[in-house]
Amino acid sequence: MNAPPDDLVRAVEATLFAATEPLTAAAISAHLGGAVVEPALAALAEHYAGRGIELVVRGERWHFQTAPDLAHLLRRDREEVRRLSRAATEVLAIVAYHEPVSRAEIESIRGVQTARGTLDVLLEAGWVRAVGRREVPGRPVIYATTPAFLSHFGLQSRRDLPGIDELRAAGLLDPVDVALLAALETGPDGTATGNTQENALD
Amino acid sequence: MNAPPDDLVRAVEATLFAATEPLTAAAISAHLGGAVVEPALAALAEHYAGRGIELVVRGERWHFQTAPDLAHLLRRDREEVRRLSRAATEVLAIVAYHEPVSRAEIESIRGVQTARGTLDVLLEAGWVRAVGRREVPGRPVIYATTPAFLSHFGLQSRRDLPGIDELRAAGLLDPVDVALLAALETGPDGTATGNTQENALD
Amino acid sequence: MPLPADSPPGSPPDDEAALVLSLDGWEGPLDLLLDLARRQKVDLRRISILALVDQYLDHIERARALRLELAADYLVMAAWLAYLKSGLLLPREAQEEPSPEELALRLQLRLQRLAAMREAAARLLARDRLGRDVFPRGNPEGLAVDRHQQWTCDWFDLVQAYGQVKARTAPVVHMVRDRMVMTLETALARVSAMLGVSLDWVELRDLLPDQPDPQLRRSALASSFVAALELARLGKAELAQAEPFGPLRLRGVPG
Repeated sequence: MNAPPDDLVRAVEATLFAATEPLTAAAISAHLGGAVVEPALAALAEHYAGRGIELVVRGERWHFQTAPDLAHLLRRDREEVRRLSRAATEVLAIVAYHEPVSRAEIESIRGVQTARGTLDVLLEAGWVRAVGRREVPGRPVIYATTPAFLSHFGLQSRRDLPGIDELRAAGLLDPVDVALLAALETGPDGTATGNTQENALD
Repeated sequence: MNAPPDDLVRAVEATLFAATEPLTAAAISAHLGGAVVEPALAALAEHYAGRGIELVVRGERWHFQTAPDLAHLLRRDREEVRRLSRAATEVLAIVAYHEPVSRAEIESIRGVQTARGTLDVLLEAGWVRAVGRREVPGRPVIYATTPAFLSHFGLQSRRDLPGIDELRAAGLLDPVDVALLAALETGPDGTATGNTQENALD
Repeated sequence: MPLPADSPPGSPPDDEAALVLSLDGWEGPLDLLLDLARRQKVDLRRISILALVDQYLDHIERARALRLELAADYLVMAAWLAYLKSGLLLPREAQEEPSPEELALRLQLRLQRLAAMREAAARLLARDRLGRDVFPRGNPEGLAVDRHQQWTCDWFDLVQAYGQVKARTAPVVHMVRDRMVMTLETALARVSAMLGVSLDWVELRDLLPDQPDPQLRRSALASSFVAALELARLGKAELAQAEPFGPLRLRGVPG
């Protein structure tokens, strides 16, 4: 449909295509036995204008590149929906009920060390963010939930989170612990559980 | 000078250009949001025909490469292509023309044991791979060629293997036992048996 | 490596130096046979097997005369070819299976197949090869796939996780509820006191306290039974039972 390119143009085209780095006109010329390559470069640049590939010169070095407006096509996004791990769910719950909390506080509530990545997942999900530092020795970073957290869980505010009594009434607690909790509740020194939770939500 | 390509053609062109390895039409389509890319591929192949770069399909995978007639300009100091031993070349040909084949079948054609390393060279080059086991006693591993083999040797498919049709028509791809039966059945007139006998007894 | 096709036309393999050289080049007896067959300058389908056998045996003889070390498979092939030759030449009374002609044909077919693959390999290598004759793009940008994790979790899991954390980490307190039981000591005292009152047989059931609580009744029965056994062992009481699972009666032994 268009006139076939002459041999020099073809040679320059192939040389630039196969090159591992941008080439100066002099380097291309040396490669092609000293031919005058500038007209061929101009012809190629014109030929490729508007195509998916273009021939550009940067600092006197020529190279092919994909057209800038197509850059988005060369990066493909893929969304992968993943369930939050058990550990991450616990940490998120602790942040939600106790915020703002430091990492050390989260660990003391969970009773286990929290892997670095667990908190990172929540930060990445956009449900938790750092909100400052606690003014205690070591000035630990403290974390709180975000508006994105509320909207993901369909909560108007953190006050919508059920208290521990409601959890039990709703049967949301592990059955094996029911007797234990009952015992604690009737225990002599008040209900530590209940207090913590109330304070946290105050 | 020529009509500007439409956006899909440009996108396919850029995708193939940026890809580090040959792509199937399906892979290109997946990259471009499921578009039907075959017409664009055909348009591109036609557009590039006769240029210094061409669009080729090898084993259903498409890629751009320099035009073969420009080899002398580009070869220069690029003799990095693997030099194959005679044994490796023969084994490769046998796998390609007879696939899938077991090691024992390769050896029966060559009349010699094949050193372990010979097959390893081909496996390492990515031209041959194990494709399963033959369901006969001993369950030998069987080998076949790969898409990389087709692209390296510039073959669209195994049907393009040089002379494969003639070899098949002449029965030269059949096992000796099969060929022997065929030759014995066709009797003395004009067959190998008759000739051999006559010549042998001259 | 000497290629068979390069041999001068019609050169008989009588040059000993060439022979020594060429023996290094063979990849095995079939390879040598194929080279010899090609020297016949005819289509492989029309080669003379007898001539081929003679040439091969001649080669082997010369190699032996030069005390070249020959791999065993060359000698095995030589023996087999000598047998084949005699089979082809000698008159036969009975038809052997397989016939020498069939063996010769088989050899010929094998040579054809090896030759075909050798030629195919050469044609394959002569193609425009990627990286030697044609080149892919030197510096492709590459296509990237950005993976985004979309995390999901629901209200139920969140709330349940919190409940379980609290339950798991609450201090563990173990409490045993007080249960109404009759201890063995109490039963012993009761039973022996009641046996001292009467010397007649009484049923164990009648000795039990009048108790509405079923748990306490069961406990009293068990303890009183053990108390009766203990008193019998000490010789302070006698036990009697008319039939299995019948009423257990007991009587005090005076003294």
